[in-house]
Amino acid sequence: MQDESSFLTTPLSSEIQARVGDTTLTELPEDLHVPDDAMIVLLESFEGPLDLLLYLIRKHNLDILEFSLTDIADQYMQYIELMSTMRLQLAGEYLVIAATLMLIKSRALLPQLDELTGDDEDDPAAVLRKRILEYERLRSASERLDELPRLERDLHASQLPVALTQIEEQQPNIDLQELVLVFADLVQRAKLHQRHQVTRMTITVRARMTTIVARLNAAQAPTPFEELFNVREGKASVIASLLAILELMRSHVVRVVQPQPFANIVVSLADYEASG
Amino acid sequence: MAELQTSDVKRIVEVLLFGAEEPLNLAALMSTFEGEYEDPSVFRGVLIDALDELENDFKTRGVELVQVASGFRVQVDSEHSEWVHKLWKRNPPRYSRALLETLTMIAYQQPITRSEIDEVRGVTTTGSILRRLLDRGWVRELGRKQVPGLPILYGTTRAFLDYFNLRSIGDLPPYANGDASLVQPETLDQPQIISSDDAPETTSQNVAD
Amino acid sequence: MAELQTSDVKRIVEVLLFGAEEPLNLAALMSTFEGEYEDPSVFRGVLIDALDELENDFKTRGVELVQVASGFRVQVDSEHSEWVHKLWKRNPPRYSRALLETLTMIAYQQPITRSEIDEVRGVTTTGSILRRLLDRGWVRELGRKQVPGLPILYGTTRAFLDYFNLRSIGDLPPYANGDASLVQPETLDQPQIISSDDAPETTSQNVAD
Repeated sequence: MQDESSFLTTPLSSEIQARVGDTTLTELPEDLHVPDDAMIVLLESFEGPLDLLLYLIRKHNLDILEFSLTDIADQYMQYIELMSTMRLQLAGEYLVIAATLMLIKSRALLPQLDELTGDDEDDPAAVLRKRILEYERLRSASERLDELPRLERDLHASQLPVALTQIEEQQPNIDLQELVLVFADLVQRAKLHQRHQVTRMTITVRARMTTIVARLNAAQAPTPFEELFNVREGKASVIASLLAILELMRSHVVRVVQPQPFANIVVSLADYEASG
Repeated sequence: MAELQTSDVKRIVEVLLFGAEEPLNLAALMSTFEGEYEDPSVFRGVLIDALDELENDFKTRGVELVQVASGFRVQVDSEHSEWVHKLWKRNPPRYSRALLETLTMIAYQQPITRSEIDEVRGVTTTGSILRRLLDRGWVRELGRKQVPGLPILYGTTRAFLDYFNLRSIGDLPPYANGDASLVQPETLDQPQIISSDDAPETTSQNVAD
Repeated sequence: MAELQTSDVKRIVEVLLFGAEEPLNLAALMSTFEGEYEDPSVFRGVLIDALDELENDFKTRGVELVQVASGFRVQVDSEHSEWVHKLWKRNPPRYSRALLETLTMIAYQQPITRSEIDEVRGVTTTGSILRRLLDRGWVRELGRKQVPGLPILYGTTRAFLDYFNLRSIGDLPPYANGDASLVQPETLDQPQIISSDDAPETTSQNVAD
């Protein structure tokens, strides 16, 4: 097993600061040293937390049944930190596994408790190990499925047209209503495809940010949160407004305050708040 | 690379004709064999001889080699077509969801190109679906779109209207009422109307029994 | 109508195999010839002989007669497939690991619910993939599991088996064994497969053998 300190050697970028437990990393662990672009591709290529764990285990040629979960836990946490540093969207499932790993680690510090329970069902380490094993099996099975010869890729079924003669009533029947339903469904799908594009063209978040700032500027007072939305403009508009407010909050242009529990939420310009 | 024997070429051309989804022209054949011959004009002759021989061979096999606008293709000859029709009549194939989607796209959006259909369906519309609709006589080529590549424009036929008892395309029912844009995709998921395999076959046949 | 000669039957079967869109089973062939024979069991033998002979004939022609879940089909043999690839140049559809993992879960563990798939995959993104598999016609809903919430149970279809050149679910490569180490899953035992009711028969024999 690799010593944790050996991870902390190669600098990658001075901007990267990740915290692992109480340690602040200003350098990337050695075994994570890959070019930025490649890193993003790598991180995005994981199918989920189990896949990531499996990757770490395989990378070190560890035996799934024998490897030290606490050692893997540290590396896993480094990846999680990296993902958030690089603002990759982090699915909740990653955090659940992270919490489990932390639990396992903390239990390892209290070995006597571990012995007391003794039951595999209750041992998060045993449960996690089992899940990784099961996922590994699924992965290799799906790789074998992928290797099977299949139509379109490896096989070419022969299907010849027939000479044009009178083709009559020998075909399957379709109900007109069916066509209508199918088309309605397609239109819906097309709309879903295009939604981002439409949103960007008509109601951009940026434009909405401008409107909201102008509005708050004019009001010169905290404005009720709801008043910044126009429900009649439809869902896209509401979402755009919400995104705009969140973006403004993030860049500290506005402040969103709920004075007391259950009170109305109010939004104000940050500098208004500061100056007056 | 070892030069191919003339008999190999003939067999490969046969396979290509059977495996191709669209008619093949000499240029397509030449480029498929690229690197396998020295002298293009000699090889062109080899190809033409192969096609000639195949045309003869096919005569005894219920298929025929025909030359259409875009090239050569093998099809079931007219004498045997009735058997294929009988097969369809007695074993009506279920239309796949993919075929229905393609047909509705053409009906409502004609004239439309294959890539425009693909764009909405989010998948590649295989040539075989379009050919099937063309074979069935419900869809026809209307012309070519005046954009780079001059893609074929498809539309529906009189036979399509007749089948659905419509006088004109304008009689097609509106496909959606009101604005459904806020509806979540989940609620719109159709039950699989016709998915190729839903109905379990009543007779499961195999050679052994 | 005059009784068909055995040689006629063979030629017609060949044409039907080439002209059919989907694999043909014996029942479909029998019904296509309905009215052309007196004794069904005798004619069935004639058909099987014809298929046998065709299988042999094809061997010299770059194609092969194979039996998949829903019947017999003719496809380009592996030796000649590369030529068709060269001709097409088109990229075949690629399937993501997420989709293949989901499909694998369903194929080997059917009937299975979405949350059971999520549990093993460790993610909750299976929903959109399932829609794609249903759309593709590879997966279908089998019913509902009798547990709280009545989740939908999924299974694979004949179209799935046909696409992957399989006759039955039992032809899938073995899934890894429960308690063995991961190092060599290939050496492990057969999976426990729960066949769905549409799963084709597990015992089916090739014409040839």
